[in-house]
Amino acid sequence: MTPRTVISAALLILGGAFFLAGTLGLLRFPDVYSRLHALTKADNLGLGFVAVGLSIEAASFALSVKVFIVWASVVLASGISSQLIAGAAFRAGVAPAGKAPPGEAP
Amino acid sequence: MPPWLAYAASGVSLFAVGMSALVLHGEVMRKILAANVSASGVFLVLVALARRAPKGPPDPVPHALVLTGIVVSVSATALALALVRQLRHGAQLGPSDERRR
Amino acid sequence: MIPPIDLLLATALPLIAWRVLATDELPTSVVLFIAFGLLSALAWARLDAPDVALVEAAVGTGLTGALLMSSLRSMERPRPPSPWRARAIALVAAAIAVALASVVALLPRGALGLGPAVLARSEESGVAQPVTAVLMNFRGHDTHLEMLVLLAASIGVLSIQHGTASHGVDTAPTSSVVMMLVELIVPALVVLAGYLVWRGSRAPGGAFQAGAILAGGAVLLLLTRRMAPLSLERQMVRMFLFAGPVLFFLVAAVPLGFGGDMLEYPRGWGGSLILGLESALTLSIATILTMFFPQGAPAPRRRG
Amino acid sequence: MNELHAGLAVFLLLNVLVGLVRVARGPTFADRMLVAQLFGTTGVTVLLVLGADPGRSALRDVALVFAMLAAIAVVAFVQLVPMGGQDRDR
Repeated sequence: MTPRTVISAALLILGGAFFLAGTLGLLRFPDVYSRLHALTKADNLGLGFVAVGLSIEAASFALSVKVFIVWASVVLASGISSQLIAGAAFRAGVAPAGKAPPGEAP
Repeated sequence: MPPWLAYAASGVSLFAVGMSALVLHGEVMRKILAANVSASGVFLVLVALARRAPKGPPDPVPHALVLTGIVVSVSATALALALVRQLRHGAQLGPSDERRR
Repeated sequence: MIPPIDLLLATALPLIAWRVLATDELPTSVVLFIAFGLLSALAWARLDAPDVALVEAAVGTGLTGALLMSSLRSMERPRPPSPWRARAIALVAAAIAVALASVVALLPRGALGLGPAVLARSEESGVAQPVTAVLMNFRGHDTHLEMLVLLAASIGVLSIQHGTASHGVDTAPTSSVVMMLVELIVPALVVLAGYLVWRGSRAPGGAFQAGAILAGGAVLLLLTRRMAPLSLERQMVRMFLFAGPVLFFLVAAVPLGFGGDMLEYPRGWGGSLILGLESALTLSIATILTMFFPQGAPAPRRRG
Repeated sequence: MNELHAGLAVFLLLNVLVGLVRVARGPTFADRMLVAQLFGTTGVTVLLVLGADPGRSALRDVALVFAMLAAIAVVAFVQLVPMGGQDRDR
């Protein structure tokens, strides 16, 4: 076991842990807004750690660039789409947990 | 049981699930989804059969068939959906539809 | 011994398909169907069919989802089937499944199929990637006829929609966030499609994958009203639509005049001819797939 | 396939399958789209992990296609699907 394989294995496992956190948030959080928050953040970080882990493992520049492009597109797309989903839910009058629906008197 | 056989069995079950839903449900949208599921089952069986050799590259001919098959099945789906929209446009469905507007 | 991931995928696929079809609410079915497409892409990946996985990724995540959502308003009321009928049908389906599965299980194990034959002659095809060689050379006539099927379907969709043009998509007003996404992602999709065509001669990729990706970008533009609806009245649209099939026809027919066989590529020209043909097919496939999407209200007619 | 990769891929796939519970529970269509989002990110990660296998490097291109097209379903959802209340009263 070289230090490189240890580091990359640690990063892969850490990435997996973030995905677990995201899934738990998706299942346990009370409303669509908090679920959105938990899921997108945790999963993008999880993907980031896995991507770095795989790049360190393979130690190839071309590969790292491709993996980075994949990660960047996911972060961009999921950041924007989570904003869109939240906006659509809010306009449709979905109430945040413990609050009155938007646009109605409390 | 080799992995390809598991996928082939999965494909056969997909085909059966899709076919029974196609016969069972009256809604046209659901029939379209069911036909798509059946098609996926057929594709899965074909690609699984291409992987029968224990090592070496898989058979490229079924891959080519499935690849174009996916695109053709999207076109069939699109044609069916266009017909559904036209059907609705002609029928101007009742109150359930008004509510969504 | 089956690796756990294969067991998981093979079991999950029929279960999700069953949920897709049994769920009461259609929007839920549509989301589950998108998820189903993703899992099938993983199955293609595990079965060493990256070409198929690419098409599934492009078609399943982009086009099919958008198409289904564009038709969600056409929902009918659910009509729950009677339970005894459901049971009878399930029984028949199970019997058919068992019969089919036993046929599949009886097929010779370890068969190589046509793989060795394709590999042995890949030198002559002009391309090193076996799936591209099959599509564009060995079974070129199949691919040509498939293009004609696609063309026929797109003309069908267009003529059906003709009467209901005003009932195509009525999209919500576009927010600046969506615009930003579209501006960033559409140019990237064009580059990605070009990369896949260029790579198609040596590695997984090609006209069908690239065409589906371009169509995904075009659907984004249609959804945000950045692109005028495609109509046959626009010359550009007609050119793109027919470029692939017409070029394919010429490539097929010209050798006949010189005493060759139909679709016989001149020696040494296979590679370049296939690349040119693939580029034209990419444009045609992208245009056809985009036409499948409801085009919305027709743009005011412009002349000249 | 190295064991850590195999384990990670199975673990991520299980995450996706457990996430399907949220599709069933809803309650709003936005919740369901959120799960489609989860599928996208997790699916990309699984493909990258599978693509690290020698001889399967083409799967990274599949991951790239997924990553770039994942947004289309969400944009289609926002632009096309009327959410107006029909989910709220369930």
